[in-house]
Amino acid sequence: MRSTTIGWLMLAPTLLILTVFGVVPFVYVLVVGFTDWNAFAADPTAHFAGVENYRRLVFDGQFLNSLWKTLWFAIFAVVSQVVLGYFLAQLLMKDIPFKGFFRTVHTLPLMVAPIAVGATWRLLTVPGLGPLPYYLERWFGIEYRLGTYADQAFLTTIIMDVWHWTPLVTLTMLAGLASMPKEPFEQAQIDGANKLQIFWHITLPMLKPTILATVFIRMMDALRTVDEVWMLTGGGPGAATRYVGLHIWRVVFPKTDYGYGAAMSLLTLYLTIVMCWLLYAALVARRELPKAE
Amino acid sequence: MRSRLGTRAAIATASVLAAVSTAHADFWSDAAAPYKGATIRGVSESTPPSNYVKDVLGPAFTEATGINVEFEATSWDQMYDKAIKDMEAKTGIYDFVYIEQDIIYSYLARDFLVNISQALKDDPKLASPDFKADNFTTFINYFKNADGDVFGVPMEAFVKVYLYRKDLFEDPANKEAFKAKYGYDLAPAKDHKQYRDIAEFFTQWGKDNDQEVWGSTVQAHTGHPASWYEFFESVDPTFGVYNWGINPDGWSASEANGGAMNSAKAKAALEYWLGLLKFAPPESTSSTWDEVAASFAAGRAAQGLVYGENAAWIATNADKSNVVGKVGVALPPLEDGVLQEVEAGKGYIGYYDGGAFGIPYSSKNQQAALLFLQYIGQASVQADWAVAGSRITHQATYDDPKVKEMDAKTDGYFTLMKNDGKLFAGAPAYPFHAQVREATAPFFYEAITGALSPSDALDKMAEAAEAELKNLGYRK
Amino acid sequence: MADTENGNGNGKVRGGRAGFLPIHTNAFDRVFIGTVVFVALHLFWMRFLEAHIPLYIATVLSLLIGAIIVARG
Amino acid sequence: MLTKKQRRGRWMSLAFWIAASVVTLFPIYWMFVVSAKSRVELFGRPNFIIRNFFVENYTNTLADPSFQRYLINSIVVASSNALLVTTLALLATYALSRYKLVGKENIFFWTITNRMAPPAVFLLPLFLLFTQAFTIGEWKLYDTRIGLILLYCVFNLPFAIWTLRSVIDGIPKELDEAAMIDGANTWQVLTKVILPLARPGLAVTAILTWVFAWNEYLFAATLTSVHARTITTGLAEFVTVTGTNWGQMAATATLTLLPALLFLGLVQRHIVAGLTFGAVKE
Repeated sequence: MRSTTIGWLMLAPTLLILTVFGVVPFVYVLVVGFTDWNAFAADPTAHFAGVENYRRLVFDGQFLNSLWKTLWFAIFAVVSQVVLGYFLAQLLMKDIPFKGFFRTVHTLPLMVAPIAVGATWRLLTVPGLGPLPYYLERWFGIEYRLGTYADQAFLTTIIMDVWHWTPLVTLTMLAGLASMPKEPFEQAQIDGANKLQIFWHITLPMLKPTILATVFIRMMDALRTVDEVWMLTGGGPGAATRYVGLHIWRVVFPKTDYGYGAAMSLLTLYLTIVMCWLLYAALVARRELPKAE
Repeated sequence: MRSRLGTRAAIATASVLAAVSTAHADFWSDAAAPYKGATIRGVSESTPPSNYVKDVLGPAFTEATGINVEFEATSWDQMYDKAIKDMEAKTGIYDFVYIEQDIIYSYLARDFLVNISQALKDDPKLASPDFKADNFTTFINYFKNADGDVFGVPMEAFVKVYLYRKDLFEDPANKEAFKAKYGYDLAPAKDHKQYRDIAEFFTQWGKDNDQEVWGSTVQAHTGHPASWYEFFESVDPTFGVYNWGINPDGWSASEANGGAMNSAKAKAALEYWLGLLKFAPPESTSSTWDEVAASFAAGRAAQGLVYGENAAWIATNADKSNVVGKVGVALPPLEDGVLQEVEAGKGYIGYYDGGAFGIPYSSKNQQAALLFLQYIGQASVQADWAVAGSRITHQATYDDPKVKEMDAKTDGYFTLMKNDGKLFAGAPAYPFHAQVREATAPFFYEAITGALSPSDALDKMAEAAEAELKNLGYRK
Repeated sequence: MADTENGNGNGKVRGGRAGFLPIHTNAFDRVFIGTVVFVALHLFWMRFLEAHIPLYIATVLSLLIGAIIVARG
Repeated sequence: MLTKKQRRGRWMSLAFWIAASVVTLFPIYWMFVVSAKSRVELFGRPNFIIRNFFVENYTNTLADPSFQRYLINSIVVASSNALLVTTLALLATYALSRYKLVGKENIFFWTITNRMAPPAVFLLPLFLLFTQAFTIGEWKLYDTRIGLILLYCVFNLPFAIWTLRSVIDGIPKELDEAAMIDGANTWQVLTKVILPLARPGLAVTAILTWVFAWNEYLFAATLTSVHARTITTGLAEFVTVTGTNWGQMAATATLTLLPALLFLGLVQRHIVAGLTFGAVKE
């Protein structure tokens, strides 16, 4: 029989690395989160401050606002990516000329480093240099100023994220679609179901695990986005794109507010884990269901 | 950016320097003998002066002493993060760090830096005969403590000046049209009303002539501290509000508590500055110091406040600038009475910017680093460095023929710095520099986007500044 | 797998059990849920109730809830 | 034989894909255009045509010795990390899939939570660990490639385990049980049975892991100084300095993209094959 010792041994290196580089810093942050440590306070040493940081946090409008912004950003971005990715994957299932070429082109953005993505989009959107503001104004009369209009900046970060990450979604969707058995579809067609019915009753349920897994992994990454947005808008205008990762960075580094920043990131981590856990519970439930029946 | 002036000139200059150092071979090689083979590591912002150190002075020093120099030139944010973390945690990674003038008080408050004067006194063998604090411009005073001991060797210094487009200002048609419209002669603005008029005039001129020209640059990025700095360091003082309007007596910011951050003068200043956005190129709300310089170099603005490190390349480098030979340099426009106040020693009219290299206490190669800092502080290396990076830290550098030649090409930027440098000042001596900036900046950005009125924004900023100061334990 | 007694058949199965929580849980899950509730209750308490009722009541309350979840969830 | 309707459908899809490719390529093309122009040429109205290629942006970057070092570091770090992560994740997922381990669902979820943390705040503890805790005499983990390789495991391992899980679960247990009955030991089962079957899944995991490691910026910027700097940190150095040098920055970004492109070209086939395989048993 399989010995569990070998199983644990195989897991050991993974657990070790994650403990040393994941748990140890986490514990450190946990401790710092209960102190008032700021490197440039009148008294720069750390003192135990109880839950004072958290007490401040739940009333901190800027932080709560940035949490909301991040959440909306992640939801809009991930939903668009999933819809678009599904649509593109369906198209890639069809027999079209140069399919491999198009697929390669479509995968390109995935290869660009987030920081370069931010830089590239900045080159596109800076008035006086980029073509977007120039032609939007010229052809549509839209005054496109990322530094001035909050909505435009917010929307642009979403479009940028969609541009960057839709390829990953397309690839997973493609995998999901390709692995589906053909029989249910053939049967449904014989039964005279229309396209919408087939999508709703057959494709969607069968694709659900793929969709949930994709949403899970994309959501996790979207919530911790920093590099792209930092390069594109720096969080502006005002606080319009100051997503929580960026906000925490500003509090911890330029402001050297270590204690408060630690509390802030723990709270963010808490919310992310709870959200992902709910998603995960749904996913696992889904996986076990067929066996239960 | 990495100075490409650098690398090509580097070889030539390095040999010159090698010749220079052989003259002093006795001192450098003798003093460095015990540290031969050691490696010192430093961090700085990647600017032309820094890159000159990296590409030219570092290798020359290695040749003279046998001490290796590893120089990390990185972005401004990264440079701060890493230097502060290193010194805070006493890790001893860096043997010398870049100290921007505005952070020195924070570092001194935390005892991060080695007292260079004291160290040289304690170990006279290390003291180069060429290195004298008196050789430097008054800028070195920012890096001294109350007793006059030096904690940093200045490596760059600039003043933020008023640049204008000579060609546009001197065009007879423009002069005539301007006079007809505003009733006085077109000339570099002396006060804010004139500045605004000129901005309005050239914005209209750009529209009428279908040219991409606007009246004034505004460094108004809505997510980067650059905009906050432009207002508090360059605009607020010209209205007579100094040191951000914070009153060190009780650390108050609001007028009600004795500060001036939200005083009537400050509100007028913010209103004026935001009013310029109408006459600014569209990229202004995404502009930091870099983009402001780029806009001016592109010829997209008739006038503007531009950091001095950019003045020279804008005026002289045709690879990078469209306005070579068309740039005029002047003092920033002022409200009535400010100049008198400043001359009486009460304030300043703009930002004297720059930085120095200092040695963290945590450094494990302090002696080698001391030698290096003295090496770059020698009089003989200053002129070439000044030409490569348009920075001047030595009094004598102004008289060097190479610098004089550059001065003529830049419409007297160096002369202005020499004569009127005293009217400018660095950041106030606050140890909580970044903290107050970060606490108040969100409201400031909202003022630029128009979400808050100038008056409300300043009220909120004063409140936020006081809350932060209280939180930090300065304000009781 | 015979976990149909929990009507919706919704949950992790291996080594789990059905308590009052809508999903099957093992001890680890219940401690996790207990911690999540503990933190959430404190945060909401600080935001809305602390002005009137001291925070340690929240601590007592969430420990109680946590104990119930771990024991019966 | 295609019907008229099908043929029209094909043309429609073709037209759509051409349009979609233009949209996808446009930002990258613009980056390339910027990289091919001198600073003065960039001023004024946006122009998509490259008249005379301003090679200096590229030669300046390429001739820079630190750039070459960054490039080598990036290649070493990304490749080693991909190899390490894929190997460890294969072992871990195999263990999670085949052994009765107490609380393995919880372990699985816990590994994933490691990817959720906002990176900014972990920089400080990691900096301290790298400079003060993980040292042997004078040697520090700080500014070493091995430090980055190990650290990137924290967010790449969860991803790899997540992707590989369905791959391993998808391989029928009967296969390795049969091999065991034939007398194979665990190592042989892994290398002779699992590895060949999981190859496409492993390939896709390795590729994406490589890309994540190649592209990482924040940790690389903080935890390295001179010796182990990676290419993305080199990119950032072009951003905040006097008169942003867009041309050279774009040239560096383009150069950064090239190795990734090469990689993509080589393994393109496996990407879809791998993910397809992974989803078979869902």
